[in-house]
Amino acid sequence: MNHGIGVDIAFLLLATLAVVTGWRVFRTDSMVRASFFLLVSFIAVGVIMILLAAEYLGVAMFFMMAVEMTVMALFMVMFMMNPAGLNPMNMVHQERIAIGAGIVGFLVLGAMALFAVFPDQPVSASLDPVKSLGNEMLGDSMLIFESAGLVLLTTMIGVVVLSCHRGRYGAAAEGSLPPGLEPGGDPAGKPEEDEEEEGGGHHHHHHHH
Amino acid sequence: MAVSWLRKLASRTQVPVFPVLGKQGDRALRYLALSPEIELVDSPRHASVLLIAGEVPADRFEPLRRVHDQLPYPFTTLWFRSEPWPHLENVPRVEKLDELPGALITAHRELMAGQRDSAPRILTDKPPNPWKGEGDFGQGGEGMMGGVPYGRPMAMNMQDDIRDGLTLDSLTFRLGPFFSAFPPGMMAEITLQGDLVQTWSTQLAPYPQSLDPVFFTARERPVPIAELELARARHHLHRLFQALRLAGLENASLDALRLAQNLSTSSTLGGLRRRLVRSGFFRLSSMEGGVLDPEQARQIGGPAARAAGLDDDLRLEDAGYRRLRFSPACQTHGNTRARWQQTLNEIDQSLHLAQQAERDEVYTSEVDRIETPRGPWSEQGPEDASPLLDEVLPGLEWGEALATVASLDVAAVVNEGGGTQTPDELRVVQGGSGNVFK
Amino acid sequence: MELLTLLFILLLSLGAGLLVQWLPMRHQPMPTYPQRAPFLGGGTPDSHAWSRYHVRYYPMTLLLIAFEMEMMFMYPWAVVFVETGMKAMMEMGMFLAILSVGIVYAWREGVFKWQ
Amino acid sequence: MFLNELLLPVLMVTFMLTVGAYVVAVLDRLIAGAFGAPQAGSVWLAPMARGAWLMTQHANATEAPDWQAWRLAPALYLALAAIGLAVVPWSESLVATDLVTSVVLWGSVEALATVVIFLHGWSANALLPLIGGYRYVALGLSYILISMFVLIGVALPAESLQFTQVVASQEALWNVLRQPLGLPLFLIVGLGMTFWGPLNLADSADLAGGTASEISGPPRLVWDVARAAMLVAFSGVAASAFLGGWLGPWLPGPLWMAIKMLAVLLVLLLLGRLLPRIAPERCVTLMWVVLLPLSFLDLVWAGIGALL
Repeated sequence: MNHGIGVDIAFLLLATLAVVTGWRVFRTDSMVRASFFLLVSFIAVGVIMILLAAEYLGVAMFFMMAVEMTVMALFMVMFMMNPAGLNPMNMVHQERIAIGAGIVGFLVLGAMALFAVFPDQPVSASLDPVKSLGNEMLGDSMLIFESAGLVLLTTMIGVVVLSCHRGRYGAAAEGSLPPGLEPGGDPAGKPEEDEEEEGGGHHHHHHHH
Repeated sequence: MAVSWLRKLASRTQVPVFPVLGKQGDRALRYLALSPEIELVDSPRHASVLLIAGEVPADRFEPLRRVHDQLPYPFTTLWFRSEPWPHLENVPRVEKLDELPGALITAHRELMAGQRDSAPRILTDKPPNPWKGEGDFGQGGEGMMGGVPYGRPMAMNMQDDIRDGLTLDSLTFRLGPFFSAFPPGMMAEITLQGDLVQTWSTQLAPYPQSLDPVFFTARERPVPIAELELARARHHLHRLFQALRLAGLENASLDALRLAQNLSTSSTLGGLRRRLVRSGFFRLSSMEGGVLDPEQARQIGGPAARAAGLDDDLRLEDAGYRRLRFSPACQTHGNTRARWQQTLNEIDQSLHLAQQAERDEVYTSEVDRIETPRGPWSEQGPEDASPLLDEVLPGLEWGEALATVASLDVAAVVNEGGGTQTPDELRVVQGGSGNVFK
Repeated sequence: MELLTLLFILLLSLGAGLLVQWLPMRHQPMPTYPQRAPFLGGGTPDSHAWSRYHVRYYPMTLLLIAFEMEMMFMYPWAVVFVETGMKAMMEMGMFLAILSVGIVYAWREGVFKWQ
Repeated sequence: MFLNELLLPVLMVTFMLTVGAYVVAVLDRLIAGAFGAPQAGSVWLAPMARGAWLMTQHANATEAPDWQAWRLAPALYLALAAIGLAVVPWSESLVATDLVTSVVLWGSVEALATVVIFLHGWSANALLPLIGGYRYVALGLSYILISMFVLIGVALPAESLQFTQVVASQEALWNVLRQPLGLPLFLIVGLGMTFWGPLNLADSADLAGGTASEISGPPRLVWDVARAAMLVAFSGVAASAFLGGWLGPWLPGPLWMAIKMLAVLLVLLLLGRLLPRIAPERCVTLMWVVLLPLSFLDLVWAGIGALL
């Protein structure tokens, strides 16, 4: 392997960037910032992948992660209290387990990097990684590829079923009651509040029906 | 050196003006829209001059102070037909409409040249709530959601959503009375869930609008139908101008305004209508919202009611109109689209009626019961219908809600016609080449 | 080398964008609190705007992630398409057909509407 | 080497960025004037004067913005436009960065633009920008698939993900004729990326300027310039992907490229002036239910065309 010192410097800088932004994810109070710090971290890793001559996978990483982190930010904001971190909070939970898992993970990966024997088969410069990826997909891995399609279809249907409130047959939750707190018990939820909602909730409905 | 060069260049830009509309200030707005050196902006952050056009009632002083202080440094103010506040020193006041653009340009140039100081801030510089940073880094309030971090409470309302029942935060705020997409003077308290209107309560009704003097004359003695119908068409075109601006069709909106300005019995709507249909105004814009039921339609009256299928029109009772074989055209759906189609049809109809009436010299016969462009005027003039918005808008997406507001002519009509036009304006209107608008 | 050039362009334009903002703003005092209040046509908000915002199109975003994942397979496929010929066409046709089912289903369930 | 591979590309992109943004401003004013907007003074001077005014105006602040993100977003948007311009080839050899996967890189610029525009709306911590930002995400996540289909369509005959190869593959017939659905679909993507005209959901009039409603002064200048620059970058990509880039008789390659970019710009700006803003809800439905199947069709068409 021969490469310039520039590549080494770039690798070090990018690796630092990836680690630092990854650390910032847990040190910021804002969900949106946390998501996009993670995005920066991924982008840095993507550039490292390009440096490793995986040109397609690296650029695909930018692409995928940009979309995915946007969606993650949307959902984080939707479902977390205090999404912008206007009030201080602790972004770290179960610290002991996390620290333990982190150390173990680092040791395992570090050991792999240090002690594993990597094959020494320099690829010829004329090899086009994108092309070989395509050939792989249309050759030996075709079955995997097609089953990925099926898995993704399942994902899509699962997503729709779980998240879509208003289906073609009307509201999904219509007529349904929350399950009881004990088997066979009354539906959960406070009955007093339910009565209030009868008035309050329907009040709105009158307006737009 | 460099700075003065920059400022010299800056003084030659189109003057960005944020208009604050007082009573009858919309006339000035329309005049400025066609002035080449003025750019009307929607946000005070984008403005260099704050124009207070028309008299602002005392109950809107507080919002006016807030907007005044929201213009970034440097800025200046100009008062058109309204009394400047005494504590603002050397504030120019303009009376004549045709001098307004010039005055705005001068104000901006002087501001850029440093001949005029930026307007002083009126409100005291303190956060909305007293607050001191409490977090580890000086941020935040108390606990996860408590306190007033950075001076404001956090959004935490926990109301079930009206569409899918998710319990997320709703945002409550008061919008207006100086929001460009609202009828002048209107203010509403709105609760949003996401970009969906959850509740809407109109708190300040829009200013009563003045109609063309011919409508007031028509309540005293018979008037030529041609004149009446042209004034009607002009009124509708002015509303169309606002709506098209909101819909992002700036050029078409100016066309509507120009058509209104040069309206005569030989004008036709064909070109503008074709342009709107071809641009996809009826298909792409927010058009489905704001469906009025018959009761609501009766409440508001006028073209909005006819767009909802009611064929009430006081012109039917007038002998003059019967001679012209007038019959009202209606739409059925009663939504925003139907209202604009109705409006276009009525403009068209008015132009045809005006043409016929001019040829045959037809006069109105009824004086007690006339149909104004805003609705029927029998015993009482059309009254403020803005509370209707509270019922119509909840459940609509934000853009749809605002398109609905633009399509409904809710403002009341002022009861006397005499004082609505100053002699100066009449001069402008009658003065041939200075034929600006009525 | 291309990467380095790209990085240079990125840093330069980013730097220029920040510099144009920063240079004139160095000496500007912080605007007053009334100026900093959000513009609502003279109205006032009850709370901060940052909140658990109800994203009305959230099922669509989830669907997009699944679909986009699949689209990433298509770039390498496009490169070898002409070489492989009919086989590639059939394979991708099958793949896309499977996923179109997902889209059609989602459409029928009204995913592309504001919830 | 340093001169050729570093300085020249950087200069080229910077030049295109500034000149391009200026040309966009002038063209838009000319078009507005042609459609009857009242105009005074010199069209050529107007963008400069406006820029100068924005430089003299102070920057606004809100009560508790996300400062870093708020100031970074316009600059990042500009940087994305610059990266977009960097992958546009001006001739066989004259291209700032000729990455092997430049088509995918452009795709990620589109995806990252969504991030940046959302961030711009979010970070002001004010209601109207916030709605603008969220609206834009709905649009941004919808057009991205269309863009992917269409660009994969042009990659098929080129057998490469490189814009230079894509242009070279159009030697016999431009893609605009070979794949007739491609360019119209891609133009819609362009309007979306720059939230221009009918797809201006982010900075719309009903939000008093949307994500830009709380900014003033220099940040607004950068935001406006970045938007114009993004239009230029997009038109460069569209010209290379569909109009045969530098290919053309008589004139030198770069000149052809400039002419084609201008043509695309003109069409975009015209569309911006002629069409009303689409309702956000309808926009999402339109993208997924009408335009996505059309882009599907475009890809199938491109595939069959490439095999024949």
